[in-house]
Amino acid sequence: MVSSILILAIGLGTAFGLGLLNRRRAVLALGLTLGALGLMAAMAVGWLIVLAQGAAPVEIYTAGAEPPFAINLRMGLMEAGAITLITLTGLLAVLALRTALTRMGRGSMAVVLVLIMALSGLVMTRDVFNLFVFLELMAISTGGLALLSKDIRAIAAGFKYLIISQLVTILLLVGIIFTYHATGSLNIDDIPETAMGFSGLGLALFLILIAVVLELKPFPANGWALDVYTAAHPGFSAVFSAASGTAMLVVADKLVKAAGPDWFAMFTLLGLISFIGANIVALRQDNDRRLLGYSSVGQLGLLLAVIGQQDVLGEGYLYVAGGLVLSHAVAKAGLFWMSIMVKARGLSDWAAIRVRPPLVIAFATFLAMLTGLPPFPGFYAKWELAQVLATTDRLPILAAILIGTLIEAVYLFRWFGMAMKRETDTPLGPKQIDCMVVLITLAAAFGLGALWGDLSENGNLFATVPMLAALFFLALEPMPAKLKNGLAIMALVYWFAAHAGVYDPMRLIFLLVMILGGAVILLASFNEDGRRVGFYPPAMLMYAGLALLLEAQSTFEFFAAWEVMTLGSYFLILRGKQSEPHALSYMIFSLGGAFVLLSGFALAADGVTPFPLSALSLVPEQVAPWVFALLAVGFMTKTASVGVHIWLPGAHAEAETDVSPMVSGILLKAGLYGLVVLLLAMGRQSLHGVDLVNVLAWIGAISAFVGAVLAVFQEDAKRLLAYSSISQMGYALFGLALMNHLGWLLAVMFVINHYVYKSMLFLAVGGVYKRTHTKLMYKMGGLITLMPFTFVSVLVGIIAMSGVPPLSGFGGRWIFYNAILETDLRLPLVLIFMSGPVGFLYLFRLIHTIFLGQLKDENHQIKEAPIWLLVPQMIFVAFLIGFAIVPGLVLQRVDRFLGTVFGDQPLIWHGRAVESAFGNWNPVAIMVVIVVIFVTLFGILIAKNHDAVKVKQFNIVFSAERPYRPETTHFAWNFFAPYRRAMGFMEMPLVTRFWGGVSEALSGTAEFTRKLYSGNGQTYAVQVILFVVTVYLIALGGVA
Amino acid sequence: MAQVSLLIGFTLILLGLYGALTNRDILRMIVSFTIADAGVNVVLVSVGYMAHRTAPILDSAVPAGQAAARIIDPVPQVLVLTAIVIGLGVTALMLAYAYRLFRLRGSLDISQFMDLKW
Amino acid sequence: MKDIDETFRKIDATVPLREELRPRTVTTPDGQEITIEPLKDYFCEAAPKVHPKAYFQIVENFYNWARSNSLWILGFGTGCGAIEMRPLMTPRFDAYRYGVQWRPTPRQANLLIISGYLSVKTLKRAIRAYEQMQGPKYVIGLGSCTINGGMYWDSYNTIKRLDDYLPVDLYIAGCMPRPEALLHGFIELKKLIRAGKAEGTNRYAENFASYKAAQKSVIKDWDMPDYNW
Amino acid sequence: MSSFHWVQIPYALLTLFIVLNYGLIMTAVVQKIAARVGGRHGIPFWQNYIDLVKNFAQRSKITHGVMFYLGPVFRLAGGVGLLLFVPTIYGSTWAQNFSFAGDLVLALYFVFFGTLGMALGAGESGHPHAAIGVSRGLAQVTMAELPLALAVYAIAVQYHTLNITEIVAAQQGGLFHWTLFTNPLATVAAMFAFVGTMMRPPFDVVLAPQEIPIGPPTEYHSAYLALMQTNRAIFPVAKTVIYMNLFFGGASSWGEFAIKVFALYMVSAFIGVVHPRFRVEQSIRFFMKWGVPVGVLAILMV
Amino acid sequence: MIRNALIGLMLFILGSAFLTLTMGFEPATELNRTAAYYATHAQEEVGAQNVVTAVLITWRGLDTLGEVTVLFLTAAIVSLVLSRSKAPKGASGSGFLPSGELLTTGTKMLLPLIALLGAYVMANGHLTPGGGFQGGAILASGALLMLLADPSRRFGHKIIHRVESASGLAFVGLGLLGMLFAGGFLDNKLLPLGQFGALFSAGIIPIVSVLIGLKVGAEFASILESLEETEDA
Repeated sequence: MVSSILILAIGLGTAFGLGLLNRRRAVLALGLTLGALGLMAAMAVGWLIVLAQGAAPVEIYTAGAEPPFAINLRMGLMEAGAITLITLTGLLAVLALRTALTRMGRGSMAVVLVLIMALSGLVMTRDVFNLFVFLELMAISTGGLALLSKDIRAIAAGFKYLIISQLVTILLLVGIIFTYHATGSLNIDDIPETAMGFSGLGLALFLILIAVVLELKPFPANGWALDVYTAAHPGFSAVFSAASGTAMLVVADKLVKAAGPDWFAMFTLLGLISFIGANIVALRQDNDRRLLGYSSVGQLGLLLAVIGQQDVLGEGYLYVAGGLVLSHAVAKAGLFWMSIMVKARGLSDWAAIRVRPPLVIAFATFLAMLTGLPPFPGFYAKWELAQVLATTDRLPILAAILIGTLIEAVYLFRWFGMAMKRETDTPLGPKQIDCMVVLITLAAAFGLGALWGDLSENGNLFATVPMLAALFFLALEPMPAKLKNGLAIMALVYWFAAHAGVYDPMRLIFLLVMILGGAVILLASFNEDGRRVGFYPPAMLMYAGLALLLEAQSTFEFFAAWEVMTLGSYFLILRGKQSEPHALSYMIFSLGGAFVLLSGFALAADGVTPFPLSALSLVPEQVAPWVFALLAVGFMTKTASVGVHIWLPGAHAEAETDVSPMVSGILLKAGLYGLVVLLLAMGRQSLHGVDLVNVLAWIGAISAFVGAVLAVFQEDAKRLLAYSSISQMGYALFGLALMNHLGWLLAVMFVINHYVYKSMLFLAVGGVYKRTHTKLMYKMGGLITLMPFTFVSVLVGIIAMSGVPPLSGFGGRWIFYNAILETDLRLPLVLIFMSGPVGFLYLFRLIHTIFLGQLKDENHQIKEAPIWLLVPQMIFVAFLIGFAIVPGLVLQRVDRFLGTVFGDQPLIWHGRAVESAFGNWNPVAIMVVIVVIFVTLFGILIAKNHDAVKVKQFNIVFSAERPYRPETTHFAWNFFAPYRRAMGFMEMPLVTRFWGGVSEALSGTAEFTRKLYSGNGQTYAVQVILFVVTVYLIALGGVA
Repeated sequence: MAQVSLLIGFTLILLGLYGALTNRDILRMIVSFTIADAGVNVVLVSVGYMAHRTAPILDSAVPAGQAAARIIDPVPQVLVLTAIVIGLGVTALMLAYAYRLFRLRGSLDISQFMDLKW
Repeated sequence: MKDIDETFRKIDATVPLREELRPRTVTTPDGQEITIEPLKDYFCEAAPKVHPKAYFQIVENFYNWARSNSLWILGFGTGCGAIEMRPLMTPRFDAYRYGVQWRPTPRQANLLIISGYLSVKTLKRAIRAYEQMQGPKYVIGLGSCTINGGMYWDSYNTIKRLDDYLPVDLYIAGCMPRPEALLHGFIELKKLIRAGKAEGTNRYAENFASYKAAQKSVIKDWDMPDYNW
Repeated sequence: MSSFHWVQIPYALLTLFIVLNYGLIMTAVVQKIAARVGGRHGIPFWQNYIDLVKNFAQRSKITHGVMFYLGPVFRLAGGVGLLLFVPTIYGSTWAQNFSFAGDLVLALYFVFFGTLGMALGAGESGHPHAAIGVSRGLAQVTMAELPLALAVYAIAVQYHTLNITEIVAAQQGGLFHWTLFTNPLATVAAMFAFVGTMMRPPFDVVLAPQEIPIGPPTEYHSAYLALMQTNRAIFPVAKTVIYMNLFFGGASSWGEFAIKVFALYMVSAFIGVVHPRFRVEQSIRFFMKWGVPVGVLAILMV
Repeated sequence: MIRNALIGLMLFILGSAFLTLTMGFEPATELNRTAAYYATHAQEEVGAQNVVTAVLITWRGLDTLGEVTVLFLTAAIVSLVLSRSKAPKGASGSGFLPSGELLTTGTKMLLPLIALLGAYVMANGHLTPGGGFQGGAILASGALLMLLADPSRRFGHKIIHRVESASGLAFVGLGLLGMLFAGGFLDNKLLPLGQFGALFSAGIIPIVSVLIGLKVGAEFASILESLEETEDA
């Protein structure tokens, strides 16, 4: 390999050489610049490849002398990676900046080259003073490049930056000279072996380190950096964030390594403060670039914290830090470059990118990358980090990191929501090259994801069939929707067929519901024409997550699948018309839940990788309850148990017609599956004498009741169904928490039944929505004659759901009664009992206000729902009836399986009838008796009243008056007014208020805190000094 | 002796910083920073100072053989050279910016340039 | 015979159809414009039919016996006579023992008692209530006002002879008749029913056109379908 | 567990016949008693038969649609089904009906079958009053049924079975073996539910005859109404049978059956004639304040 | 006021940190190993009398290259910063009165001397105090003098930039040649060390010094020129 100093020499030489060109040959100069950067990048990549294959790090000596007497450089794996990143960022940045650069002339190009050169030098050099020189080069060129922007405010920003540079310089130089005095050398590697004792070494090192930290723009001493982000040309901001940040991180790393582990704590603390603080402030930001700036600050803080944690990260340090750095750098650079094309600065102005689907994909990818979602490097890194932190009992740090990430996700995904859902006046200003730059970055993102997955010892998401299938659908986007739908169904059916044979009955049930069930729901998607861009990739991503979830053997696989599923479903939900805020809250709660899961898994694994799910049972006693609690909370976020349920109604109600059943009927089961896995492995756990399973039972019961009561008061049909899901999941949770055979059988019944009737009802309501264009029930009414099939499916659905014999819901209730008789949990039962009849209320309201009552003027000519929406509904109806008659076909196998788990066999199957210790249930007999009675009576009535005159809707007894308008005659709004008067106190939005308070508090803090950034450069300088002094005092206290 | 010059250097730094942080006029800030820079340079040189020794030039006064015992530490001097030049560069740059800012607003009050905030 | 002196009427001309009954154009959810004709789309247009008796006379007799012993009165007081009906529910008169009950809805009632004078305004409601009852149904005119207008015979706004507008099975004279008279009336009606002579329902259907003509001649603001099912 | 034999069909029809007549007469008698309390003579005790015949004999009828037809069918099928899923006479070979098909849980949930159908039929009529009545009825029943559910749980735990026959068997052997005495709390709780769901004052605002002309069935007439009247005779008896079986020792003969059902029925009638009406929210609060706590006590004390 | 007091307080704390440093400081009595190495090896390895220059240009040559680059950058950026407010050609300086006779004549007299001094300082960097930077600065002072004498004067942009670029390239090139033919980047032994104490000795140091001097001079000149060409000049 050629000497890596050539990288510097090329950069510098080209920068100098540009001056020889004619002033007007700007294009040639640009070409040269690109060429030089390309060459530098090529060398860096070469080094990276060589070093990645295990070559030893190379020392480069200058001046023919050995260190510490002459300056030397080092090229190791970390350096090679960083330089590759820096030079490639530079290369793409020059492409992105091409117009500005040609406008400003060759001088500006030279500055860019010097900047990239300086950053590479920063990364490689092993000499403190040389470091200082490169740092100054970086600072000056940064100050200069801020000018590339057409924004005149950039000048002030550049000046502010220079002021701070001066402060940093002063601190750094004082630190350097005293370090030199103490160690007798300027070489970094000599610092640890302090030859000459000097009491001030610690302080000197402090000054150096704090100077480096200041260059990493720590919150809250970073107003200057934000101004640069806001005003600079985004092409340059990308470099500022991605390349400069990376270089400074490498610097911080090598310095702190030299300074010794005593300083790790300071780095961690400052990093975490920066991470959380910057992210909180970003919550109130509405300028896209400033937002990205805050995010950069936050990410750098995170990495600073990771650097501070290298003592425990050990060998995985490079993997973790690298994953996070690359995720940050690639994503941030990509976003900054995208912002070149977006011409207005509001967050919602990013709506302009919607005209270009590849850009939307890129946007989504970058956000997912920043938030550490799979399949990108940050995900693997965060997993590793969590494992290590949990193993070493650094849980507060883990918690801080996760909270920070969550806050970051809040504003990033809010932004994405705005971009997807709002409108803007400013059109996109796309240039081919700008697009190309972004797409190259996008490719890099996926490439890195694959690479990191490959390096992971836990398995590569890109190597899994479902994941690839989902990505394949990304490539299929230009195809017509019907074709894609067919392929999607085939894929799901294939996956089902391939795995049905090998799963145990419990997983088989979930496979049946999630995969085959998914295929059935997808039938409804045949209804859509056109290309339906943006539907199939997220849908298949979600299904991929579900498929992988069932496949998962280790905690990592499980968690990865969980995140994939969350991501896919978020994009799906966001497709709904009004779903922007709801998709966001879905995402926040899901991520929050996922992070809780992550902590739980990390706590459980105790450093073992990969940690098999089955080993959860072996978790030592003192941590087991905590693991259990964390995992349970995580799963319950998905099942929307009360307390963390507020995301569900909006998310499910505002989703598209065929998405609602997917997210409600299928996705909620993922949480149940998690609980099943958890309870199977860990069983009962108690914490401080409280049986956690009983707590689950209480939560389940409260969810069941609260969900049902709230559903009663909804006016929006889909919201009603959504609240009902909360209730139903509460039942299932309660069943699981009973921890006996029948309780679990009940849960399984609920898994199947809830999938069927909730999907069916959502499709039915969706069909009605398609025709009436409203979800408000009181605006419908009297649709029974116009939409008879839909009516039938709703009727069957609500009979099944309310548990009235003879349909399958009754089976659930029967098992429920038998299950509760074996338990000591009596009080939560009261709530469960209460919610049964309440369920009846909202179900009746659903069918009554939509299909019965008065037909409205404008609905007189609407048609039955589209055939493709009806097909799955009719399949469900047939299934419900079949399942009601022969539940044994499905249940018997699960029953036997549960027998092996619990070691008992409370149900005895006599042919089609079932007998328990308490009672008996003969579905066939029930069905026959009821049908016979029913048919007989119907026959009598028909015989008598077949000649009845069919009257119309206003032919009603109306106190000797007649109705005027259907609207005033349809009793539908506030249908259960009496119930509301009695039970209205349940509507008090305590939970909403709580979470609202949390978000208010955060946003208030953000609003208050961002006032720190007064815009005055001098104030910023004061803040920097204040920061230094505060850290000094704290460090002093720490030492003392 | 060394302590005295160190103290002078530090005092200059603090004075410079105080000036830079309290004066709102941009030019005064730049001047203050120059003072602080000078202080830093004084500190640098002071650290290299050794009593009863001579400049690190190996002429007839200091034969190469006795150099190690006769000359003061050359490294801080090297560093200060570099630092001076860099300080000069930054000062020039700040001045140029100051000029542009003045052209922008017709004022050199730093609190006039607060368009970017929050 | 003109029941109401036209000269007393304030409005000569035919009153235009009420706004809510006029055809209106609405936009469907899909954006189409459709026309709604309330009288056609919201009300059944069928005319009443004459219902035959049971095929076997004995069955019809049995039915009539049951009908006569299960007189369900529509609780609808049109005039001052309504006050005389209340005592029928009290221990003193206790009409329940004769199988007479009050029902709140015309659908379930089969006996309409016009309790006294009937203003034109109330007539409309009475007609609607009567038409919404299911046959066989019976009408009793209570008090002289229903027979010849009674003390309101020259009123500009009350009808004089109920029989012109509704098929009355039985009048109970008096001003007002006492509850005992009412009880007697019920017994007489029972006799009629048992004899198969209380066929007012079919009479109304047979002479539907003339009944309607009479009704419309006094009710100028006719704002309902011809037959209120 | 017994299974099905064809002979059970005529047996069941016989039971049905007995219960229907008993129900028709008993409701009339109860009404008559209520009239006597008010100093009236009251209806003849065969009045219900006449009304039934008259309604069947109506000549003209209207319909609002399919569910309008199905509503009464659901209603009556619910009543008949409930009766047939519960063993009527303890120890009798032929009055066991089809109780092998399910147990107490089936009976409890089948109660809603008729309610649902009725509500749907009433809804189809498009009448706002029907909907209001349904709304009130459903709202009230959510709380009124709760004490029963709790009481049932309590006695299921007590007797360790959900099989009605076994529960009755456990109560044999004298007055003091009845659940009434072995588990008074559960019985009291259940009686709250019983009174609350019998559609009598103070819990009959659902029907509010003049305000929302008798609520849900306001549009029903002729044979539709006749079916519902039939149900009116069968359903309360069937329901009372359940209470009788669960809490009052069941009946081992038709005589005992007649007396116990009548006595139980009279409880609600008696409360009805001396209490004014509750509004729906009042009755919900009433049950929350009195019925549910007793029920909770019952399940905690078992 | 509070703000100033706060700043004072903070600087006080910072000062106390500095005080800690000062108090803990003990001047070295022996050269530390790095300095000792330089002192003992300056002669045979570099062949320069001036140890500071020896360190500056060889052992810490990369710093020096960076340093030159700093100036280069500053020059480039100053010209970028000021290019937007550049006065039209010939317009700047017109607002000033013509310089006095004394200044003009003095300039004419002094310029050759200044240039000579600059060249001397540059070329003798390895022997006496001085070197490329100092020499370059002296050269630039000549340029300043010229500008003072005749504010409307323009230098040849092209020449300045060419000199700047060429010397910079040559510097980098020398460094690379060192990698090819000697021990590493900017290795001094690319050329023979020559006689210790002679003008043409000490390897590439004199050449680098001259290059630095030219470059620094050109850069300073360029900065001065940019400043001078603004509208307000």
